[in-house]
Amino acid sequence: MNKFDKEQILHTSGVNVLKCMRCGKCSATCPSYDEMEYHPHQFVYMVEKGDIEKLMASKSIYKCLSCYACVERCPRGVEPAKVVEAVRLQVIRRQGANHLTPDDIPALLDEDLPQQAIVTAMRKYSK
Amino acid sequence: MQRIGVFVCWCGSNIAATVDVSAVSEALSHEPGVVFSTNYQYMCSEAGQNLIKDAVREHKLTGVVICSCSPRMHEMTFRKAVASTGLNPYMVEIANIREQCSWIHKDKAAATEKAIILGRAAIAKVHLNAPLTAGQSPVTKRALVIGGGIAGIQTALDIADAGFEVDIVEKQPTIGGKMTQIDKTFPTLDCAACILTPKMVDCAQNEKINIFAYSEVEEVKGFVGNFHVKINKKARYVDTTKCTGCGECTEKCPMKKIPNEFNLGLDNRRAIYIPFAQAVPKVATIDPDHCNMLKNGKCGLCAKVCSAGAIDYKQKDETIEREYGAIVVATGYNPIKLDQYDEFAYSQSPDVVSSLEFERLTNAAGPTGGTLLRPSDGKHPHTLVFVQCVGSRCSQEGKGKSYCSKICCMYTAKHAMLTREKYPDTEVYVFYIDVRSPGKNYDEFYRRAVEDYGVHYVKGMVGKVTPRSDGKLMVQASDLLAGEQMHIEADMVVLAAAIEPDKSARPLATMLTASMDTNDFFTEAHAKLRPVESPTAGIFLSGACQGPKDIPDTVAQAGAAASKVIGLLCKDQLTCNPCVAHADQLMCNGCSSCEKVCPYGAITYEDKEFRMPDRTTAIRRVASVNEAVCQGCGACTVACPSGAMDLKGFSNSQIMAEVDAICKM
Amino acid sequence: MQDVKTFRPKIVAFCCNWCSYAGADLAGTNRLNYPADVKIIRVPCSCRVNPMFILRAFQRGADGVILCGCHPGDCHYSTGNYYARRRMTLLFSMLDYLGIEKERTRVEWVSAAEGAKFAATMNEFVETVRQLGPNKRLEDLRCKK
Amino acid sequence: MQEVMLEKAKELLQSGAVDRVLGWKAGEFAYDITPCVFASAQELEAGFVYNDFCGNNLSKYLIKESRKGGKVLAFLKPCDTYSFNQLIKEHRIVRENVLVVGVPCQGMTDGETLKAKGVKGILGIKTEGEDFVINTLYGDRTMAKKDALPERCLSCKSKKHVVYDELLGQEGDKLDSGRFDLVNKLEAMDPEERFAFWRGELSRCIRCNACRNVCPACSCEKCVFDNDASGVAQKAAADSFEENMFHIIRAFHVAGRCTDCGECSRVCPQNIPLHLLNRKFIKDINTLYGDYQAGEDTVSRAPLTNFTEGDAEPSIVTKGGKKA
Repeated sequence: MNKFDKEQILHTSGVNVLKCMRCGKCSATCPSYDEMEYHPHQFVYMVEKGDIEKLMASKSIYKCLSCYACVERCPRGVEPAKVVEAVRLQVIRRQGANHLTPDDIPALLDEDLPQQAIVTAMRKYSK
Repeated sequence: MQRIGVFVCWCGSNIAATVDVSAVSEALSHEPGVVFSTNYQYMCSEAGQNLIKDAVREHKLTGVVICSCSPRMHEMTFRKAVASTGLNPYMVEIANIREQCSWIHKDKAAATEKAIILGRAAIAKVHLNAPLTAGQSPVTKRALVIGGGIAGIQTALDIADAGFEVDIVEKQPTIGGKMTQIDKTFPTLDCAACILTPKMVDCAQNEKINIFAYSEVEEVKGFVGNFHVKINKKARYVDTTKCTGCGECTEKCPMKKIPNEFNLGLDNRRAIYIPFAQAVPKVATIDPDHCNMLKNGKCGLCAKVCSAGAIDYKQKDETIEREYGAIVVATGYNPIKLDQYDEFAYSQSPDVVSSLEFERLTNAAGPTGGTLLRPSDGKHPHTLVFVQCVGSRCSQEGKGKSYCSKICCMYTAKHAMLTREKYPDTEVYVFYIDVRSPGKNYDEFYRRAVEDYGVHYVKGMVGKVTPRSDGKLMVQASDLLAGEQMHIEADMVVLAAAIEPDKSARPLATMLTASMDTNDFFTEAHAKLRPVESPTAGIFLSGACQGPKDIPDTVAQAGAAASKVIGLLCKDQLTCNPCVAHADQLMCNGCSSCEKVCPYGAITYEDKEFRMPDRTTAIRRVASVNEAVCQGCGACTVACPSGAMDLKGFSNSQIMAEVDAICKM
Repeated sequence: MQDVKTFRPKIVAFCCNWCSYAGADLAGTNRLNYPADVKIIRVPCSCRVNPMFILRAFQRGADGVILCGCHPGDCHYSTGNYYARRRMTLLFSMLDYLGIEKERTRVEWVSAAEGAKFAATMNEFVETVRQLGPNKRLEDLRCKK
Repeated sequence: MQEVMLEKAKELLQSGAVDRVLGWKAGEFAYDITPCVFASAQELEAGFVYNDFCGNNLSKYLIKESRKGGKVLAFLKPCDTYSFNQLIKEHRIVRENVLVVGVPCQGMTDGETLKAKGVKGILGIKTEGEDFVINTLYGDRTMAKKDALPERCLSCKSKKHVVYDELLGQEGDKLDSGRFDLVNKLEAMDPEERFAFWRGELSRCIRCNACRNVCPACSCEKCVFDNDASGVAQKAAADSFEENMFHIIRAFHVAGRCTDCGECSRVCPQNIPLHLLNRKFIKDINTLYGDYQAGEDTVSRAPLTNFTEGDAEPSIVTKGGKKA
């Protein structure tokens, strides 16, 4: 069990996985169900167990359409899609080497770069 | 100045081992007002009590302080002893030198010092005690039951059986409630009508029971033993004394297309109707919203065909005023509206029905005569999907209910079982989150559905129901144990809707000043020890108005509520707690702060004329406390900025005298 | 300045009749110790306690005042302790605002079954007040010898 | 504005719509304005004023006036309307007997404040834009309003009338003028500093009862401090404890009912910032139990006669917590 990853995911998603009462309505409603190795309810359960590595290694995280049907239908307000998103983000963060650090940004700026892109970049990489 | 006697108890060695009792009685004998002070081995013994009684008489004591065990133990004992001498029992104060002194401390000097201080505090309080007399209020020996479902019926029958008059107020044209709409009952599968209708008839025939059907409670005043209630008896436009219930009018009425509430709109009724064949009272009612005669004065067919001449288009609502000693709330429940759950296509397909609608569809007296047919095309369904927990255990704001509705697991098992029994060619699926079957023979019942009847119980929820153009319902669901998503082509989907308290409960609670929880269920006086009483004296709770309940629980609670009512009505006089709040009207501002914090509605306001210092008179709004209702918590005394409100037996000055005595060392 | 070791604070404890007073009795029945500095005043409900009583105690020389009642939701009178909770929160906040040591006041919810909690609470509260020393900021010199 | 109000009052008296007029009357000096009930056009002509010295909150006077029979016209400033509503909520004013005419207010100064700034021989005052022009024996003096207004007006909560039958002039808006800034400042001090601050202020109290007598919330038929049976009666503060107690109890009794009109501080002859005690309660109530403005309406439940199951525990104060 990876405690750090679990806490990180709970933190970034803001989801309280303990609210889940295992009804499976999220997976019952999921349009990508057949595409996924792990299904929305499994994401919630596996994060609760701290079984993060398997989720991070699975293609399932890219199969989620972020349609939020699971969030809309969950009777307990657990928001599984946010958990999936948080796992996705965790994977991106692990790839640190491929990414810029905030310090790299000034050197890359040029005059034609839209302001909004600069702000977005700062937000994204200074997380 | 009071003449106070101090009695220090040794309690064998319980007190005497750690407290120097003679030092205590010696020290306290020097306190102002103390004319007698002694100590004795067991004050609560007969000899000890006689010692107190003799001293009261001999020394003409006006106040008694007993340094002994906790007042929770022997306060009543000593009060009774003192009362037997003619001294007011509320002139007794206890200093708790056992549980809160000798048993706590090991050091004798410290414990003795503390015992003396506690004794002084009690003496200081007694100085300000005043004789209190417990008020008496008479009891009107009649009960009101609000709601005529199985809860109300059972309560009324039990109360009437004990010989007291009972009125039932029911807002529908007939008593019977939800149970009349149910087909069979779990876990024994006897037919609901067969066990309910005899009770309805009993009610009608019992001379102690008076049924006000098609009526609603409009106003409640008064307090325990003395409620004054206004009941609005709605106009039926039919003289109930003449109507024979023959039903001729309901055959002839030309307004045929009115959704029939009794069958939940699955078929139609006329503008003049009798809800069902076994209705009590069995009289016709005209629906004023749809009757042509009442709306525009054209028709009058029913009056023409009525051989009894019972039709009266000029009838008006009638207000009945009655006195009651006790009120039982039995307002029951309703299934929630399902329009928030569009994922189940409830509003898109007539073949997606609620469980109560399913009851009607399988009931011999229902729209299909008891044959299970799809509402859309009247065909026999082959695949049925039952979904549990629709709206129950749902914490989404404004959508469902956070609680478990308790009855759905069992009735769903019943529906599934009965469907398989009657139509063995069907496939029946039940989607559950948990199956909750704690109850006598309940789990066995559910297991029978699985094991004997082959109902497919699937752990998981249905996510989506999509009506297809060929009339099939595509059900997409989770099978969590197998870890797969299921797709079922169903003919019918049955939703086990959460249940909620009837909408009439909230305004009624306000009228009764009875408290409710956030879900609008009535709260009981104590969750475990007083489950059928409301915290408001004289108000009792029966059935699902207090929380989701099945029929056996409802009937049990109805009987319990009745026994509490009988216990109250048996008394000729109610003795009130004399330690109640009292408003000094000269100082009262009439600001209503106290009224707002009173949990019992014991405070009312009146306009009173007062002489002002400048010899003029002025009319002021002032508070008065109903001593029969006040329970003496004292919330009002602190809410009152002017100090006009005080609590007898625990007055501001008494408590401050105790504070002073404790702090003075 | 009195020595912390010999200083014996005066503590007034207001206890509601139905829960906390019974809890205090239970502490006694179980022979659980707490300092004799604590003196209990029985009130019907925590909502009976007027802020004036608390100020009065300090005026007359109390070094700490504690109010005990049923746990929220368990009030014998259903809602009393909810009002007491708001009143005391605001009063204590005001005392703190006036620079009076906030540790001298406290509210604890003690049920009839929590004898051990009652004793532990009193031990801890007495110790806290003892560390603070005598009440100087809210005293009435006329009431002291 | 004074002329418009005078005309309105005369017209309503004339038509018989009202029997009396509650307004302000000039005193011996231009700045010592007092509340006054006028019964005729003559009396109005002779004494009625409305100028930048008319700070008195008139609502409290309506407790008595509205019960006298007949109808009384009351001119109320935005501030006063909050007190009016609160008194209606507490059933103290007979609403049918009052015709409320809302009048605008751009902040009211007073003689004390001006004299403290060195203005002498005051004869009159008028507003010119953001300034007061003060007519004195020694000629006109112009002073910026922000320098001449008391704290209660500088941190005005609202220029909107929450109740009126008729409105003269333009309706204003609710303001966010940082009225809790001083409370925040005090809260940020350490307890010793706070204790020293309040001792410095409250030890000046002479128990003249002016704060109590002017306060619209302090309108008890009989005050606990005057009631020998209450156990806290006192005529004069003999000890530092009694100085503290009077103000703590007074603030507690008006907690949740105080509309923050600031009259207590205006009338205090010792210039004790009493409204900072009331504002502390208002601020605590807002943070702990949700925003609540006493007098904003006539039906809502006051915070101290209300609760939620999840209210903060008192330990939030005594053991630290978010306000540590």
